[in-house]
Amino acid sequence: MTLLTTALFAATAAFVALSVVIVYRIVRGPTMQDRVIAVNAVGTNTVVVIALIGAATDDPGVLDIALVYALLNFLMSIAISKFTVERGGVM
Amino acid sequence: MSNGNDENGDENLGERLYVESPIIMATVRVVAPFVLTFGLFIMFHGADSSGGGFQGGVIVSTVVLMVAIAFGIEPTRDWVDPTTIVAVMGIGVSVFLLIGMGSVALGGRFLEYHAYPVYHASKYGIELVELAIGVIVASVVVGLFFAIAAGVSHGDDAEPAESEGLL
Amino acid sequence: MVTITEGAVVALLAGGVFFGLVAAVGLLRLPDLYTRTHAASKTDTLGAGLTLAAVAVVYDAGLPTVKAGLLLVFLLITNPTAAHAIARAAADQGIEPWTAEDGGDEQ
Amino acid sequence: MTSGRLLVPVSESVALRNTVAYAVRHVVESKAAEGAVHFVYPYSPQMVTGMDTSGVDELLERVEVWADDDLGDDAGAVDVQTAVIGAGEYLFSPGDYADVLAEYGEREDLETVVLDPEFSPSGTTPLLPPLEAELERAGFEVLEAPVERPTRRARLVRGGNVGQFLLVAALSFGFYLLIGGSLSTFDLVTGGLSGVIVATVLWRVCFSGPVRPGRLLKRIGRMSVYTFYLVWEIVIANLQIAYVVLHPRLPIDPKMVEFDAAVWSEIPVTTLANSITLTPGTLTVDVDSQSFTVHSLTAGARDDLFSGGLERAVRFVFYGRAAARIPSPRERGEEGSDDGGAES
Repeated sequence: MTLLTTALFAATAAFVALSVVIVYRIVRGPTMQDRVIAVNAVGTNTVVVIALIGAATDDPGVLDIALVYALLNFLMSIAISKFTVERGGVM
Repeated sequence: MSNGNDENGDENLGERLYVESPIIMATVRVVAPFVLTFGLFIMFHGADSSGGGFQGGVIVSTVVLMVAIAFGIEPTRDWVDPTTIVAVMGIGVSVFLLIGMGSVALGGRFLEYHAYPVYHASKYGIELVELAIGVIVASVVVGLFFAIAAGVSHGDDAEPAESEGLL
Repeated sequence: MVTITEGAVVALLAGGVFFGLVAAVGLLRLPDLYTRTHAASKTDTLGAGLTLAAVAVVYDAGLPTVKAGLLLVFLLITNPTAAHAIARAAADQGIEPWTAEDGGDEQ
Repeated sequence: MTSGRLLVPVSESVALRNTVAYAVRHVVESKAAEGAVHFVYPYSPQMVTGMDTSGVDELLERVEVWADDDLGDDAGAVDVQTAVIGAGEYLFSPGDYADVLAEYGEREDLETVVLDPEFSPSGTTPLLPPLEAELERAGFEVLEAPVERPTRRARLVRGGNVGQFLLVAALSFGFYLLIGGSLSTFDLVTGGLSGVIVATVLWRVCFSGPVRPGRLLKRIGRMSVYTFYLVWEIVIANLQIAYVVLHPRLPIDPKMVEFDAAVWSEIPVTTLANSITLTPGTLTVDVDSQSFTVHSLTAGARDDLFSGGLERAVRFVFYGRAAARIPSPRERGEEGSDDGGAES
């Protein structure tokens, strides 16, 4: 393993660990918005992790998947926010 | 409280009006064409890369969902018009069937591209079929979205009990 | 010997992980939804940004570099919008922001 | 028949804000001589809600503030009261809840109950349908607060011209070739095709008005300058946040502020709002035409916001150099329009 791949995998592991830490906020809440913001943060981390894995394994096609994931992450956040507000808090 | 909505309090007595966020709308306006192009790109490159009709179709339908979330479902329904969705779905299915049955007519099996007397028949065949699948997937997802949204929202004279059942 | 590329990548990755860490700590430590949104929207965006920049450098100015750049731009546009959407929903539902006077450690 | 005297059982719920608004509106619209809303919290010490009495008092206080908010000018006409009921009794089944509610309702002469659709004082148990039945049997008229809200929407599709169509098609085509990374015949053909499709679908959605190419180019040029400025600001902002978050004592002083920004129309406002969100300790919570509601993390962040560097930069991008010289929010006297929160 070269220095580059080691660094990339180390960063991947770090981001995965951070996501696991953030899961505490998803479980704990207390409000639904707290959970959404935490899920959004985990989503952003996931995008980064996908991109990092792609770089470490030298597979550029993975970047497309990261892009789609980023898109879905955004869609999730605005969808939950909108529908909770418009329906007075009920999903 | 700091939602700027209460300013219209005179006309609607404490009823809190919901206004779509201009920030989300503008972001969607900017992002939508690029996402749609990306979706089409994935659809067209089904044969030779990680993409495919199914994935591309889902991304394309995401554009409509995004617009619906930012601008509200009703205006979006007016914009895309359910009959268009059904028509597009029909076109997708017929293209798929035409290619499939065409090879049968030329003496091959269903979707056997080599039956076509065209150079690179298999490549273009797969391409077209992926495209048809993408179109079908996109229109089905959008159609389902509108169908579900219609079931959940309370119409003027809908029975409350009925909508609860659908929730 | 460490090349310039390798040095840049490692530095960018270190920065990215650092800000990712700040985001995670902020999400856990800060007292209410709005302050947590600060941590998530800004710090996570920069953390992701630096890391994606590292990825772009790794690919060495090819097509994937462009894609990593696009991903970065997309995150820069959408993340603040998502944060705004969530904060707006919270404000609309009447969740009051925490102020220094509330003090203590509710959480 | 609509009664002007309502009983509203409350508990911690996501739909509470909406229910309060509905109940208040209901009373105001009934035009009853002695309109009254009683918000009651059925509290039982055995309940597993993880809430002590102080939490309950705080909830009721919040509800009262909301109700006053919604009443506005009608505050004198309606009697808003809050109470904790059932303390000391063991509340378990929907019947128990209905009993204490009925007892309170009879004592206070209330005929109608408004139920929060998410009302669930005992945690996760689905309580609503049986509670509704029990209350109706006890002789109350039961209303459930609706979850849909009236909505005002912006226009999705706007007028367009050929320039717009071509611009969207060109953008799409360029983007297609960029992500494809090749100029083969196949890519050129499919790219052109997607350009046409994208433009057909979205040409009247993407732009807020007719396109003037010259102005657009100028804006793009200035935008790239702005991006560097923004990235620099973002880095500084994040270092500040990192300091605050990692500091052992967490030196934050969060506060909501409102100010009117001197930018107009959708895209500039959004650019400013998202830039505010990305930079020093500030987060755009809501925008109503020009009025921004911003949550700020520290006093220093508020200072930066009111000194208007970002706002000036956004004006520079969209309206050119002359507009950048409009005074900052502080000079316009916008500062000090704090909204709620603590006194500084």
